[in-house]
Amino acid sequence: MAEDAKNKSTYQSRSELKPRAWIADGLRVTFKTLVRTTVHRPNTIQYPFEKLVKPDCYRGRPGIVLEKCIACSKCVRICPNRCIEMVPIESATLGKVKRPQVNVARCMMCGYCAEVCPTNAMIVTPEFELAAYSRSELMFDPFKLQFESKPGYEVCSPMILPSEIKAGKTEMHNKGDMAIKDTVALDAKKCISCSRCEKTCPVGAVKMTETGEINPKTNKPIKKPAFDNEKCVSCEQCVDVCPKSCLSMKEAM
Amino acid sequence: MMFDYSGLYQFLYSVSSWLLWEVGRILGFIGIDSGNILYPIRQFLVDPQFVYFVALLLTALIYLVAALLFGIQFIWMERKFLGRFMDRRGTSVGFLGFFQNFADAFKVLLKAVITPKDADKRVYQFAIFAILAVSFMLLGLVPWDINWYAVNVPLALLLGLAVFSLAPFALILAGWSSNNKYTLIGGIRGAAQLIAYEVPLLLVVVSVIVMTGTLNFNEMVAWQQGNIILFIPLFIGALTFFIAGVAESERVPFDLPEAEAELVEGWQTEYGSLGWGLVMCADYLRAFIICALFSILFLGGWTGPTFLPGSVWMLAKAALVFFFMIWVRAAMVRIRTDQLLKFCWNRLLPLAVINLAVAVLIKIYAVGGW
Amino acid sequence: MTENTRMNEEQMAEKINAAFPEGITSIAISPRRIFMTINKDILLKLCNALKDEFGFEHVSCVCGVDMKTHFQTVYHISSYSNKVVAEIVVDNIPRDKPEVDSIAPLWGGANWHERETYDMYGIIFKGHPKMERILLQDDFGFFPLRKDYDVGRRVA
Amino acid sequence: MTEMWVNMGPQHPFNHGLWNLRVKLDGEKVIDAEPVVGYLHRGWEKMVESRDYQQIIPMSDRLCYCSALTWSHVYVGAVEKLMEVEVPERAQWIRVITIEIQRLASHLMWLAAVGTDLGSYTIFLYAMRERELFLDLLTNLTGARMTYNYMRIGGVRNDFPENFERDTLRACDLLEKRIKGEYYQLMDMNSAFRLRTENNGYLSKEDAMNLGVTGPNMRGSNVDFDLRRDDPYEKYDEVDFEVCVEEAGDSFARYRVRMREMLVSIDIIRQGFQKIRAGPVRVKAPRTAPVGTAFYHVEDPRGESLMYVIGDGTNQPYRLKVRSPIFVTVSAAPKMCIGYKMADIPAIMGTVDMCVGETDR
Repeated sequence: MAEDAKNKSTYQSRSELKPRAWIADGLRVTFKTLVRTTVHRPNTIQYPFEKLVKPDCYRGRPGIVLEKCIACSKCVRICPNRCIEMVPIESATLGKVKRPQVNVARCMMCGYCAEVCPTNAMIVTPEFELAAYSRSELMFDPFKLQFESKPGYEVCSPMILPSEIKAGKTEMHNKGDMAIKDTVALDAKKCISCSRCEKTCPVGAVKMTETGEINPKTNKPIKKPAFDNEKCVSCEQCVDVCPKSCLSMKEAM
Repeated sequence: MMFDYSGLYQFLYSVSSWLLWEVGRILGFIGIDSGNILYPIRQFLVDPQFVYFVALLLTALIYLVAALLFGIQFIWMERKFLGRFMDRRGTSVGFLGFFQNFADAFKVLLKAVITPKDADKRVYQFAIFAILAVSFMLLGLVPWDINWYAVNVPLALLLGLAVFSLAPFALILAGWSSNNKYTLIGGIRGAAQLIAYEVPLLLVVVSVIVMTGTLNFNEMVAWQQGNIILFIPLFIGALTFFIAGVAESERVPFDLPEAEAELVEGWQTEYGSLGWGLVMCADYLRAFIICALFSILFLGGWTGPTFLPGSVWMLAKAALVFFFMIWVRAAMVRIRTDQLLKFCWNRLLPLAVINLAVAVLIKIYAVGGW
Repeated sequence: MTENTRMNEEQMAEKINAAFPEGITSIAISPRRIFMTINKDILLKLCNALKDEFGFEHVSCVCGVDMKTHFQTVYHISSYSNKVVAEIVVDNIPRDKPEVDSIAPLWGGANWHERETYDMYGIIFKGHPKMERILLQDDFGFFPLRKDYDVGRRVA
Repeated sequence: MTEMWVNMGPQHPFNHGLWNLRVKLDGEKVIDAEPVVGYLHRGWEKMVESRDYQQIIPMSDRLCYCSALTWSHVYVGAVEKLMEVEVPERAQWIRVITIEIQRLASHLMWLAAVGTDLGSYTIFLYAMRERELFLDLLTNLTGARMTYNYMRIGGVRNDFPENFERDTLRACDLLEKRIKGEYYQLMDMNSAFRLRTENNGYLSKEDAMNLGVTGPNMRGSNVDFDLRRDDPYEKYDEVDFEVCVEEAGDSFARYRVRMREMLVSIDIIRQGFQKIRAGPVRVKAPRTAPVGTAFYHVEDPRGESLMYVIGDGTNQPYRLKVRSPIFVTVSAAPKMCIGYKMADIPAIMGTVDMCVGETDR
């Protein structure tokens, strides 16, 4: 053994203790608590009438600010329990659009949807009293999911790049920052310029641009998608929809 | 007709005789006089023997109600103080949480009575009545004030403790008849503990009898009023009585029979609604009787400065002793069955004997012999 | 394991290499760690040596791996005195008859881990005192952690 | 008296969670014991194989619900070793401090459980009151009470909120005063408590090592080994602390080890706050892990917890093995329980600090 068992026991066993009115200690401790709790109020609160004060960043059920949402479905992709689905809704201001619907019964309140949302539309609300009479009541459609946002509810987990650390920098980048964004890479040979990625991009960051060559058969200019990394929110919808899978995410390292 | 308030029983006797006399007058008024066929019933009603019987019935009724009220009041006291000892709020319904127990009592009444499958039905019910009878009977003997008692028997203490020590049989019956492994173990442990702790309890009572020379509560209190409350000379005896009393009423340091950790609820596990309610109330009642006995034997019962009536003093002292029981419950940890019995025979019994010796010595030298 | 025979990982690695020339396919060391890949017939002898000569007193974990073509069992055995953890990978256990020697008689700590590996993968440990399922009910029928046991994923 | 098999479980007030200790009784004495586990098996290791690396972090919190941070730290440590991600300085210090706060909360939860097992609800409520202090700290830091989802591959989710340090040090001072004052008088000096816990549930030193019992239960049987000192990870090599070892090997020794460990944790938190410097808290981790294996073991409040991960180039782990300390300690339960009375079993199993969530995975 590292050090042989030198006598390490730091207390005398009961038989070695000299006899004393040990009950007096326990009684004194409890009596002090009795006096303290009758003079001041006890430590417990009467739950339905008094509520615990929760910090701003408290993670109850997820909430949404419908105006900010761009339906990029990044939250759908990241949710570990797959509780979020994009659901078509009809609203006066936004017209017919798809917005996330959260099945709060399955949600484990991990806060990933709010952490990943590029426009801070998905937020974390302090609401945790979610008792309902039926499971369908817990299927929060986008309107029911709405919650007025306060600064603490938006979740942002700042990061730094490994290369920057080696370079000795220490200041971190926030969520939408260009430096830490994964950009889309195009494999030009496989691309058949079907412009599906241009249609699915929620932020319109994909433009089909001529590349100068002419298509021999139809002698029209060949167009390949060009990605505007400023607008791109790296939601990977184009990567999924591409029939020839010639798009892939290049990680910023 | 003046009611004399000399004693509860006399008071009730005069009430019942007045009542039955009025009934007789009404019967006479509606024409049942000497010639009528119903006349013997009217005579029977006004007959002193029947009045005596009705008075006893009324006393028993009053004591039943008083017992249940004391039980509930002590449950409230325990829950409130235990809460404050543990840094939380105790009961919270009604003024100071006092009506929480009535609410619980009504809730217990509404529950369904479930008897376990192939349990011994008759013994299962009888066990509840056995425990209750044993506990309530003693309340009849314990007087509250100089003349506020149901029955004033010269050997009141002897009869009381004899009845009090019938409880172990009720526990075993309850444990056995519920047809459940845990309740059987709980019942046997409970019985062993109660029987074990009877011995030091009785020895201490003997030392009190030696000092006061009587077995009647009133004379005991009168002696203490004359000389000195027995708490001071027989301090060791008071301590032993308190510890044995805590064990008798199965409270925390000695509450292994219904230890939640291993035996769920011990012998009370299989009792349903009202059965469990009464058994729990009987538990607190036994604790109350121990406190009442303690205050009579050692704290001089209802003697106290006269700005309060005697019975209030009696109740206050009983509540004080019960406060100490709650206090011990808050600070202590449950000890195992064999340690509990070993503590009783090795520690408590010698203390009781020493106390007896002290009582005899004081009696011979200080008080001047028999 | 007296005080003076403390060894660090390099000396151990050389000794083990010397003792078992043929059975060990690969061995590597890093601070306080030894990584070994062995085939299954020298497992028991190696574990006996580890326990007696090199003072490995504690089996941290025994885990099964389904490599689709064959099984693997991975042992993490640590030594309190030398403060070294050995990771032993027993490779290419045939898929049709998965059997390995049990090290439960040497270290009691491995007893339940081996039962769990049997429970999840069906690898039988010869010489184990009580080779039964531990987490799942006895009549479960098949071994859930195998790659061919498809749970029917719900694709997002 | 004939021998009688008594099932102390699966739903039994004495055990914390769903496991069953079948006990063979000869009268009151326990002759044979056989633990039965598996009632809470959720198939964690199969679920994990269909999720990517970042999605597993909130799931690893739920392995043992009263020490979530330590479990997510083991997972994140294993994956960082697989991906060779280098965690910045401040993140490592934040991890050390939050793990020690989690250890305090877990030990206080254990203390509450010991209190109820031995019949004193006062200890239960006092310990729970203290634990609330630390849960509030972690709620301010991470946003959740018990399942934090705070660790990330490559660091932690966010930095300390403002005056987090002041609150933590204030909570630690209060707990230290309470342990040295109230709990010492209420439990250590309480002869009845010692009567119930001393010389029962004895585990000899050789048995502890051989049967794989680790952590405070092992150190209670005089084994001088602590992963934080002997195999340091994160910033534990720059923190000097005393490893608490007790010699007696019975329930009271395990209780003493944990109480002293709480004081040591407080000391580590104080040193952590002195040594922490400003800097980044999270490095961007790659999405996919290289082909290869990695394992990472750490000193969990209950023992040695280890995770072995096999990466196969995709963003989902090929295999993730979890070594739960209590899974092995429960296999040694018969060794501790045989020979003692039935009424002792709650005291013995209480001081072993069971957590069934990690046992059955």
